[in-house]
Amino acid sequence: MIAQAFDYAAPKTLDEAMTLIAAGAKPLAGGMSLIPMMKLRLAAPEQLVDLARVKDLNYIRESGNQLHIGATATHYAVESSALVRAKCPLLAAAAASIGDVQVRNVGTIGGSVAHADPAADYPAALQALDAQIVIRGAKSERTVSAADFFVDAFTTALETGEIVREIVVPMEDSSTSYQKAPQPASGFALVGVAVRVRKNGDRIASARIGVTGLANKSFRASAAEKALEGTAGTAADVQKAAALVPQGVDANSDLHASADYRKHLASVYAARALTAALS
Amino acid sequence: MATTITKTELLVGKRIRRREDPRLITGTATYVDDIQMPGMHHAIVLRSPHAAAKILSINTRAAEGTPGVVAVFTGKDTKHVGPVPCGASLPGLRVPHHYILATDRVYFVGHPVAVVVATDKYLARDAADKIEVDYDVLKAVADPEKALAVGAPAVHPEWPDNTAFNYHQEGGEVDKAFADAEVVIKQRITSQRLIPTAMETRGVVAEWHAADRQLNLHSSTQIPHLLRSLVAGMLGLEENRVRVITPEVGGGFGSKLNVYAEEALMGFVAMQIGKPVKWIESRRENFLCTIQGRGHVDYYELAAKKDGTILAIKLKIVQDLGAYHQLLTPAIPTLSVLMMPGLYRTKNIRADVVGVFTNCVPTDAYRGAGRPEATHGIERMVDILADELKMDPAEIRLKNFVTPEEFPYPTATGLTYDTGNYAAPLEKALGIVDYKNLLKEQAAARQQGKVMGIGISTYGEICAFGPSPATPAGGWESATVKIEPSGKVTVMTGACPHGQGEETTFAQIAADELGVDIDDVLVIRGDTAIVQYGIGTFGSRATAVGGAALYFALQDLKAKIKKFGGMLLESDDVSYSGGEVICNKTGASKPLSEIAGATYRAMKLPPNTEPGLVATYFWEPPNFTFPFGAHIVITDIDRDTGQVKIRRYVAVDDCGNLINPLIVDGQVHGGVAQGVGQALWEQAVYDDSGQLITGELMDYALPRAHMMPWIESHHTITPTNVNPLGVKGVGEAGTIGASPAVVNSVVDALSPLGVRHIDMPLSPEKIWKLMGGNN
Amino acid sequence: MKISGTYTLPFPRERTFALMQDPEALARAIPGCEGLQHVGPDEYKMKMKMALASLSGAFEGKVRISDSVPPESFRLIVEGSGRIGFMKGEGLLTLAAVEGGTDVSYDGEAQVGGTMAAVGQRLIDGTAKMMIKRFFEKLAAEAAS
Amino acid sequence: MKIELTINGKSHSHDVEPRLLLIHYLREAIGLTGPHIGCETSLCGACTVQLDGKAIKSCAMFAVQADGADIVTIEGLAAGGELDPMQVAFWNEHGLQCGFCTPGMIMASKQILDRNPHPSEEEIRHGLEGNLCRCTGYQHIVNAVKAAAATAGK
Repeated sequence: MIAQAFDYAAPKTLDEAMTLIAAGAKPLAGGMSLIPMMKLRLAAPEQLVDLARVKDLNYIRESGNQLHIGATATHYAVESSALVRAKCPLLAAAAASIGDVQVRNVGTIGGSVAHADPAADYPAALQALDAQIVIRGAKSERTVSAADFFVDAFTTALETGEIVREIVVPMEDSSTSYQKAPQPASGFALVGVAVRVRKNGDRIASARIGVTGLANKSFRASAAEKALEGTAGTAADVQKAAALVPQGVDANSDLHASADYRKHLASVYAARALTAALS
Repeated sequence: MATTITKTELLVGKRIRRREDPRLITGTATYVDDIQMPGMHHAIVLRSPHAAAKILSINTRAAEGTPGVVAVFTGKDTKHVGPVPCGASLPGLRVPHHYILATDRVYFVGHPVAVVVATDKYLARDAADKIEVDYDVLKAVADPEKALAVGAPAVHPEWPDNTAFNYHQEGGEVDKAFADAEVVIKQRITSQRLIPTAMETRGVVAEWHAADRQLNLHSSTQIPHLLRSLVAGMLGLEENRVRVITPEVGGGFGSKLNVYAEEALMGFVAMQIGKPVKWIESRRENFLCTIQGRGHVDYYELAAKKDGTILAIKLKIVQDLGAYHQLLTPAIPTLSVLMMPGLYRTKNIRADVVGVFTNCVPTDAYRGAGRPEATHGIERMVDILADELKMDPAEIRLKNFVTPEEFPYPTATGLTYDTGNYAAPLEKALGIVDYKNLLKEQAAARQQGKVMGIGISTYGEICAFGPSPATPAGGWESATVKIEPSGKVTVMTGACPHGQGEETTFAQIAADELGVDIDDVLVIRGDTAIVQYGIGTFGSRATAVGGAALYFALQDLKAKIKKFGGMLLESDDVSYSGGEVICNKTGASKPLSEIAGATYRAMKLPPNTEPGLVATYFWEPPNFTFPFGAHIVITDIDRDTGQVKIRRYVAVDDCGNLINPLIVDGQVHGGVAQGVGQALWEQAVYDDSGQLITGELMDYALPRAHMMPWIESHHTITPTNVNPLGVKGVGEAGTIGASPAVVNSVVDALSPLGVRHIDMPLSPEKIWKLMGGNN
Repeated sequence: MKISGTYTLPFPRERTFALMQDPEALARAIPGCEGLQHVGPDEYKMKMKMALASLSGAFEGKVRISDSVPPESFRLIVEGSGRIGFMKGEGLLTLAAVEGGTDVSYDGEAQVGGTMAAVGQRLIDGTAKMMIKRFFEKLAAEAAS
Repeated sequence: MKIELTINGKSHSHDVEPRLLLIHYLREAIGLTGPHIGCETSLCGACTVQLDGKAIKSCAMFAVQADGADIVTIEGLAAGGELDPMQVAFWNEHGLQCGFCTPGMIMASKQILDRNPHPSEEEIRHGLEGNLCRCTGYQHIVNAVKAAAATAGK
């Protein structure tokens, strides 16, 4: 219940924050993952840099055909944003299924993405949305696709001294759905599937399926996407595609769900998400 | 919702809102962690990360040198403190010496090894990290059946068979019944270990007044007086020099019906440092070190006739005790044995219990304590029998019930059931769900490939613990009622309510009996310096035993009031009603306030008359009470995922008279939630090395609001004749009725697949596999 | 927890076997290992720093090799303990020559205790897999050396 | 570090260690023991308070993070002497037993109605996801939130 002592800074500008992070400080966003770990002393950073007061990090705005979400926008802000709900309901749905109300009021998109919990909700949606992660280093910025950002469990493309500054989501006219089987104790996804499909006439022109919880990292179920594209999206098409989602995946196993069951759930929830999106 | 009360109405039987709530809803109640004292220190207990290990050395030097640290104690400092007590006795029971801090060996993960005391809890926590303990890790055993196997690691080296006791009980002619049986069914049924998880963890504040040799112990407990007696013994203090004060208690469910190492340890620390000390259990410690419930592996055999008549039941219980006996650990499975006949007429019962040591935290009383395990088993077996005989589960129950004219009914396990009408709640529940049409609906649903189940449980339980000969520390309860000089009424109960609402129900009883406004009544509990000796709150006993004690104290008090009122009215022919003593001849009256005032001023008392208006009653119940009920659960199972959805939960409970139906409903709801929790989600899982892998709320799934079904709570009322209130007790009923109702429903849903039994918790994956998994 | 799998290393079987018994190569390959110190035949003391997301902790432990049947198989035991808990992994590694290298199959048990076991249940399987993967990747990288 | 914040309408200023949790600050420095500590993994919700109008778990935040914030705890609801309608609803509906989860439960329930004045039963249950109660089975709590919503609608 009591963290080890640490130094704390809450700079107002990103430059100040980046200087401290470059010097080894640990960035603190909402702290919904980090602080419980610190209380159990599983994490013991020597210095925290609180990003909450960095003004130009907390925003949700539209620019051209893209949605820009600052790293410290809370899950609640994303979930309740009229803009996100109208232009990218998938992201709002993923945000709304994270943890509980209190956690969503404090937890941030940047923190969650950077933490890369293999069972987090956002990554599935970001994969399906072909989102871009804007990474800020001490001196420069770079942009990485969601597909490349998530490397392994808790492992991302972030290098030492870098933070997630912004999430960029392309907005396009599509049908989406996020379906999740929550673990009953923690609410984390046993499996979560985000889908985005676009039809051209009566054919599926493009399909994107992002999966979380199944393996060590979120991923796009490319084989299933391909199987779906060009079809009419009938129930049979959906079933066929959904069956491909877990294929070849090295699925995780724990006391709440074996690897086999997780794979099965991935198919079931993929089918449900596709059906919901196509209906 | 609560009803509004007009003053002339009787309060017993009314849904009135609780009198304890104003402090709770405003956040102004005082729980143990809310206590602050000048000079108070803080203690952190260092615990073993291993389930079995020898302690080779403990180096506390660095911790002692940490700023703010005033002391570090280890097992060698506390060796002289008496062992953590086991209050249960069984023939041949092996009782390991349970030091309050480990000495040379640890026996379970979480075993206390050292205590750090500092001026600040943050500093104490820092210092605890600096203690170096060198362990020689040994092989552990966490599963009770594995512990019984030849060659298993010995939890206690002196008892290599890991057996703490063997207990046998038998009634009737079991062998003959089995020989005569037309049908015999057998089933292994487990009742998994559960973590009670009171929302408030345990906690203690101890203060030592050396000059007075007085130890004040503020502890979150269900049993203040027993705790006082036992801690005094452990610390070698005179019992009247220990005062236990129970502040607000944030739930117990049996987990605080105990005497824990930390309670004596904080007393020890306070005496050593001469300052108050506070210890508050973390949730992680609560999972590791507070008793757990259940932990049964049961082997049932049931003999019956083809017409469904149950002839005999055999049961072998393998009880996982954990590494030690806590207060009642070995007694819990014997309650399962008592409960074995359930509501059924069978006279032939045989039970064999083997109590097994494992390298886990001890099991002990958790909501229901032994009775849920038995009821779960019996209610499962009756369903399996029904399936075997192709009979309707409701019909087979109705056929075997003890009938109303058979009461008092002596059971094969030596109990005498007080009163009952077992068919009544079942028939009521069947009516509520419209059973006949429900069966048709189910048949139609199955035609459409849907997986729908109907589950019935008809439970009985043993409540109002209990007659003293059957209860380790006395089964009576006490009450004192004082009329203050102003006429206000103070009730002191030896029970120790902690959420059950007796500050309200007892005030209802007192207000009715004395004819006073409920606002004039104050109920006090939980301070051994104020309240007469009492037993405590557990086993659905507070109202059925403590309320009865209150009732008798009130009768004594009313006699005194009448006597004094008669003196003031100068009449021998008086009656007491509506808060007044009335002269039956003249109609003249004196209100209670005036009588009380006169009694205490004592100006006009005849010689040899004792002033004051106080009555104390210690009531010994002649028997337990035996509530019963019927729960019906309708489930729908997701074919794709195995997820169970409870569509409908109907509970018809008969707990005798209801003092406050609003509170009774609350007890039923909460009980059902814990039973549903066991059926569907909860399970303490240990790995082979004795690590609790559901070691935090991250992995131990408690029911949350969105997981619970709506509970339709109904009653039939069959008053008991054991106590004058006619109440039987309701604290555990919901828990006992729920788990078999849910499991029976799910098994029923899967019965077309040939499924006869599933062990709890009914995880979606388990059900998915039974439905064929990937095939 | 059971762990098993197969990883292909790009070396002939003899080289692979030798590499996996080489304390310096092991020290480079075991994730977080800060050095192995020889304490007995086929037994080494190990200092390890584990960092995974925000979880971090120092461990002290040992690495032991037993039942060696060169170049076919051996048993590897790795254990460590620290403030945040302890872990132990034990497994039989079997080497089979295949085209272009050696298949190393492992089959064993992993055990985790202490605080990190309490909160990390859902992560242990994944983490173990990740650490094994990193171990073999680092070994494979020895090709360059 | 020095922090300044408003708690239940009053300004407070303290010098605190960065690692001091907000819940410990409220309970020990300010003496507001209404918010409780029921776990260390921010899963029980007993410590829930309102920070700048949002329900948060005060055990999962350091006091320094709350510098400048406006906090309302359970004690702040009836500060004027009159109970908040949600408190009254919990009382009338028997929405509590041991009372330990109640302060957090009431704060979370208020958040539900702040954002959705007419929630369905499902929405209420969903809104209480972050709060554990081991006594009530939640049913009377759900009733309380419904009742408070109905009162507010009058």
